[in-house]
Amino acid sequence: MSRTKYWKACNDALRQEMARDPSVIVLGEDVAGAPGRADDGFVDAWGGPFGITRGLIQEFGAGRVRDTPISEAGFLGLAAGLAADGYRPWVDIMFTELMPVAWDQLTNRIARARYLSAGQLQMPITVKSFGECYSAVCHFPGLVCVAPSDAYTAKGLTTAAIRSDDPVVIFDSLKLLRSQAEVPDGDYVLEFGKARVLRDGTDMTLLGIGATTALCLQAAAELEQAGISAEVVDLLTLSPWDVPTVTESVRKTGRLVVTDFDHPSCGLATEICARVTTTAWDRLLAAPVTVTPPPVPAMGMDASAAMAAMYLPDSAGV
Amino acid sequence: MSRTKYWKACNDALRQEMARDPSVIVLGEDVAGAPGRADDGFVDAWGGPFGITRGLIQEFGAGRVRDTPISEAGFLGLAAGLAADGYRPWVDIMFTELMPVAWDQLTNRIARARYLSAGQLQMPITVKSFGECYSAVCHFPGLVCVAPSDAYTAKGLTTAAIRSDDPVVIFDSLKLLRSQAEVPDGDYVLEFGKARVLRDGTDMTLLGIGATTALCLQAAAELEQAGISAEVVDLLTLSPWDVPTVTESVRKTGRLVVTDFDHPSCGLATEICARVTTTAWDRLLAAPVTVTPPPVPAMGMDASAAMAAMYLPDSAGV
Amino acid sequence: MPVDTALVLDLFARMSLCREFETTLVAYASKDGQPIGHPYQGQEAVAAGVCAALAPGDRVLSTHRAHGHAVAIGCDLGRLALELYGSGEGTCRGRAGEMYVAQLDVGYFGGTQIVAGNLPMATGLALAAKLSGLDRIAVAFVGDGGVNQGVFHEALNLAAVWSLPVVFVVENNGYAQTTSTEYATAGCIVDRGAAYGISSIAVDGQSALEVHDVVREARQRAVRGDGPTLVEARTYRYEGHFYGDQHRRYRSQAELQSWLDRDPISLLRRVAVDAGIDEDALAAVTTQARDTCVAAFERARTGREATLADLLDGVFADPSIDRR
Amino acid sequence: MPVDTALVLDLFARMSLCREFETTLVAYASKDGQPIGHPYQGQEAVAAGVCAALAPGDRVLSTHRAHGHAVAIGCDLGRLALELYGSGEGTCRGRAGEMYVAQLDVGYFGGTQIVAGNLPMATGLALAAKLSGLDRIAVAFVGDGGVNQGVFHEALNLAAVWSLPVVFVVENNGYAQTTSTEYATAGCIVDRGAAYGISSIAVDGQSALEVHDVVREARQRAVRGDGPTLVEARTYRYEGHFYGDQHRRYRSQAELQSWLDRDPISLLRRVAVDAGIDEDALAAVTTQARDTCVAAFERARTGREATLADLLDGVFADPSIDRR
Ligand SMILES: Cc1ncc(C[n+]2csc(CCOP(=O)(O)OP(=O)(O)O)c2C)c(N)n1
Ligand SMILES: Cc1ncc(C[n+]2csc(CCOP(=O)(O)OP(=O)(O)O)c2C)c(N)n1
Ligand SMILES: [Mg+2]
Ligand SMILES: [Mg+2]
Repeated sequence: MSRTKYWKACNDALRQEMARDPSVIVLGEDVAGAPGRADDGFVDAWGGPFGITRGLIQEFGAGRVRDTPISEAGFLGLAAGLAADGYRPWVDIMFTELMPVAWDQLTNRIARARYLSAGQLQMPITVKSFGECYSAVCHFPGLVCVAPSDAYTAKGLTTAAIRSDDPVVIFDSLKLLRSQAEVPDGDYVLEFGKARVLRDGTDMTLLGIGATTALCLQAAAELEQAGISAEVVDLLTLSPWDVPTVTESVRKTGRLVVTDFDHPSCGLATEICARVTTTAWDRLLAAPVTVTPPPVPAMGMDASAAMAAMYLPDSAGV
Repeated sequence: MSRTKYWKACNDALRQEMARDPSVIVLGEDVAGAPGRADDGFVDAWGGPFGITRGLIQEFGAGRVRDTPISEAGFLGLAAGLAADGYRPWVDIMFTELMPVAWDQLTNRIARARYLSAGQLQMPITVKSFGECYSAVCHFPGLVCVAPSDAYTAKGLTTAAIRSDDPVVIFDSLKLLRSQAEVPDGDYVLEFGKARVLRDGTDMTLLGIGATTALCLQAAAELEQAGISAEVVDLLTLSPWDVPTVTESVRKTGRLVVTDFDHPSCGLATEICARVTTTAWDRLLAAPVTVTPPPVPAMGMDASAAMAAMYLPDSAGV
Repeated sequence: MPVDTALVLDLFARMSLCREFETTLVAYASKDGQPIGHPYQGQEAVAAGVCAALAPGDRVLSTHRAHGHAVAIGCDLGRLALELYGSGEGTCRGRAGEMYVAQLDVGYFGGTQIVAGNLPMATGLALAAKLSGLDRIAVAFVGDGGVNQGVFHEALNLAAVWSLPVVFVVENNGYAQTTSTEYATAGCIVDRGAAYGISSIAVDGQSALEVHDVVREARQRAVRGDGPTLVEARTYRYEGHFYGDQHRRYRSQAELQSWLDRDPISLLRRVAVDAGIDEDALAAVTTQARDTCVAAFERARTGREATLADLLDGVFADPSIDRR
Repeated sequence: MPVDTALVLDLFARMSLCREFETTLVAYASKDGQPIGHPYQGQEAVAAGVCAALAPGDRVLSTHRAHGHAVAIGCDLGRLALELYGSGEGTCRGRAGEMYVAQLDVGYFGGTQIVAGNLPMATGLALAAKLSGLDRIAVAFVGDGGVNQGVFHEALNLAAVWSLPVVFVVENNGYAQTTSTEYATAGCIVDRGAAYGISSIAVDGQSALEVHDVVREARQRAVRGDGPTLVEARTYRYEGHFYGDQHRRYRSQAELQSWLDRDPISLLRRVAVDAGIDEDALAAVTTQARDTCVAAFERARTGREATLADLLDGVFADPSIDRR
């Protein structure tokens, strides 16, 4: 166990898995940096966006840590070919707002390959991206979607994703990048499809998704002052998500608030509210509520700080 | 008023709008067919997928009815440029399962242009596609999404889309192609954001989306036999959808069933159920229910008939 | 150089099988109300020439116009026919249809409904071969219309910068649906490959031997580590984009006839006879092909329908999350 | 040919404004905790040369590395600075930031966070000009990394087959983030244009005059109806991909120095002096540029913050569905 930053936990997971399994290949723009310039004395200039892949090229070489041209559709499809032939590519798509350029490869090619080929085509791919645009990806069956909420879950879910025989999309939040948690030094996996209850409560359930989990915990602490006992559930796997655990919590508390940083319409928050309404109907004391940004097509990637502050629901909103 | 087929109603709307407004431009693969071969005696070989654009090139010429290379991202982005400079492009993306190749232009470029430019960039684009993959598009603010349910609404919504200063995505169902309805000969528009109540009832609300509206009507007739009075609401605008009308219906009936041909997770069906649960909470007699295909990445475009029959919810399911 | 008669017979057999498969498919499926898919008649020399040039272990990816490729590479025709009929006994349990059916044990990784959508995957199969140090290549087919998709460009650039063992075979049949290559495709297709420094060559797509020779050479270059090749095979589809398409509304009878006059099977028959192969031997090949195809579709008629399990199973490999 | 001194002064003024805007931005924004965006120093001759070659009404589209282009074309600097500060008084009410800010009344249609994402839109602006019969062109900038995106290819093909009045300006600054052009971009960029039959030419991106002349010629060709041009301007960014990027980890001091030695502003100053332009006149231009930029950022500091209305208004044009 060590106190570890989020980005480092991801980095550790990758390093351990690459050491453990030679079929793990890292792909993405600037995942090392200064590609092809080792002879000029340059290597690992960036270590990937925000250092997620730092040091890997030194340890595993340029054959397994591959900087790519800016061709997301191309290299995501390339990863599908690697996966179909026994490799386990881990692919960096820098930000979720860039994912649309590779949308066809992700939703038509990768999500469908196993199913349509009746299990012949294996797709053990991990796609990793910073950002909150997860709902539209969760819409497509065939992709496992996860959002770690701290360094501990980041390492466990990254490891699980790499070992999984299914395509897994990891949504990392930049807001968590420098957050710290106690993380086991060795390798471990978190099971997909399992939410965790982070705090017991009796009056309401606060459901967190990735970075909103911290907001939920904060809100629960504030609510306690006001004499309200809130249970906090951390979703972790966004698709297919853990209906039983969330249902059980809401059946106990009778109330559900889902906090979600993605666009509100056809989002994960309404997905969860709608399902839980059916599974916890006879115990619901109030209609489940969503806390999301307003329905505006603002930029997540580069919004000015002032805009962002208003744009994102804060814990007071909960 | 004439009894008109669905495809012909779309065709009429386009013809009338092209005659009325010279800034309307038609773009897409094979929207005429045999492009550039008029001198060889070939013109309008296809008239677009399923005849939607039949005859337009003869009337308006190859300058305004433009066959494109197979470059959906390219020509959808081209349409954004036309729109920004005063034209009103109507763009055919044959099937919704092809839309992902143009996803970035649609969700990042077109949906955001007006908002991010603070109203400087106009985006009067109509995108038209056959298929049921609408939910992921509805997720993105800035796009108006509509699904006609018959020939009458097809003409009215197509006309409204072309005249709108907003980008509108029309989801046409192939299942309706040869369906007929009474359609006014002249032009008319249906207002966006307005659902219609097709049948009054007191015991439950059946909500239809595009082609599922016919299933709802059929189910309502069957339910009547069983002594159940079902109200049928036809959504028409999928985003932003008509919360007041649906709410009013559900507040009256106390029960909601949403029928949706798209994938179930983060879909329009759960979106509607979740919102209406909050707006009709004190009148709900049962948890709102969704009727959708199972969460499998089957092909919509070319699934074999046998598979399709099982895949799609039928009216018995309602 | 003397003609390699074994090769000629191999090519002739593959082409005959493609032709007979399609004519049988049309006959059966139209009676049985099953989908026919995308016609391949006229283009058989491309599929046969390419597939005959490959070695076991090589990987082939197709397009929407897929059944010709599936047949030429040696897919099990009975299971293929069952698949096209949507039967749960099909190669892919009736889920895949023409455009996604795959049979990995013969190296057939399937097609796609997205034109050019499989080209990136081909670069990945090629990189896998390279990383594993295997003398194996990937081949991806694409049409003249597909070369205008963005991923065509991305895949070619990736193949070039990493010198991948992949061959891109552009079947230029002159049309993308109704749209002619001249109208939609600027410049010359081989120049597009050359712009990335990729060896690019145009061949007569009606000559199975020529296609074969070029692809065999490309294969050798690829396994030597000398990188990708783009082959533009100039060919023609006799039928419409689909059966029922009124293709005479966008192309002339004279144009069609000029291609019928260079039918790839007839051309190869002449080569075979000139090389001393017995006409009867060729006729026997055709007959055997026909019998095999008829048997396949007779079998398809008796296939069991897809069940609920055929529809729902195996979305995920992980049983703990499958069927959620 | 004698040097056109008015043109030289115009170019010098645009370049100075770009340079001063950025140094002022860096000074103010780092104090004020505001974002700096993408450095443009070293590349000014490209923006200035292109913009000086355009006529009123022409449309310009940018990339992520946008503020240099915005300044060179003549955007209102006060409102631009406010925009970068996220103020509701900014050009786009603080919504757009560097990458999406647009000012249509000067022909600036803005950048994009998606490399190469604006190239298709440029073809549409060009088609609009053509359909309207206007002597107007569209110009789209893209980087050497952006040329590996699929839409680059789709846009070039569209521009070529429809002979559109558009100029694609590839700013080849040698790197896409840390990744060198040689590593990521197969072949030669001008060959990519040529493959579609597009007039394609490489120019010294440090010479504003050379860039100007090539673009002016391209503009003439475009309005004559002779179609698109691709210009590859070879240039360099002095700073990292962003301020704070440790760019010496992927490029050598010698390489950087060789480009600093050919600073585009210094080069043009020499041309100007040789042409008899007074040094003091040039110094005055620089001073005025600096004063303008300082005033802009002083103004930005006093801008009102974005309000809730700045955040929520105008998603749709149609008031009946807006703010739903
Ligand atoms: C991205 C995409 N756009 C459109 C289509 C619809 N479509 C199916 S086949 C086809 C024509 C393809 O032409 P080509 O690539 O020349 O192949 P061919 O049909 O001639 O074999 C089109 C446009 C598609 N499948 N994928
Ligand atoms: C499609 C896409 N992928 C990745 C990124 C992240 N990104 C931002 S700038 C950049 C490098 C762009 O390089 P280049 O096109 O050469 O332009 P330059 O930055 O050198 O001006 C990358 C990869 C992006 N913005 N868009
Ligand atoms: Mg073709
Ligand atoms: Mg660059």
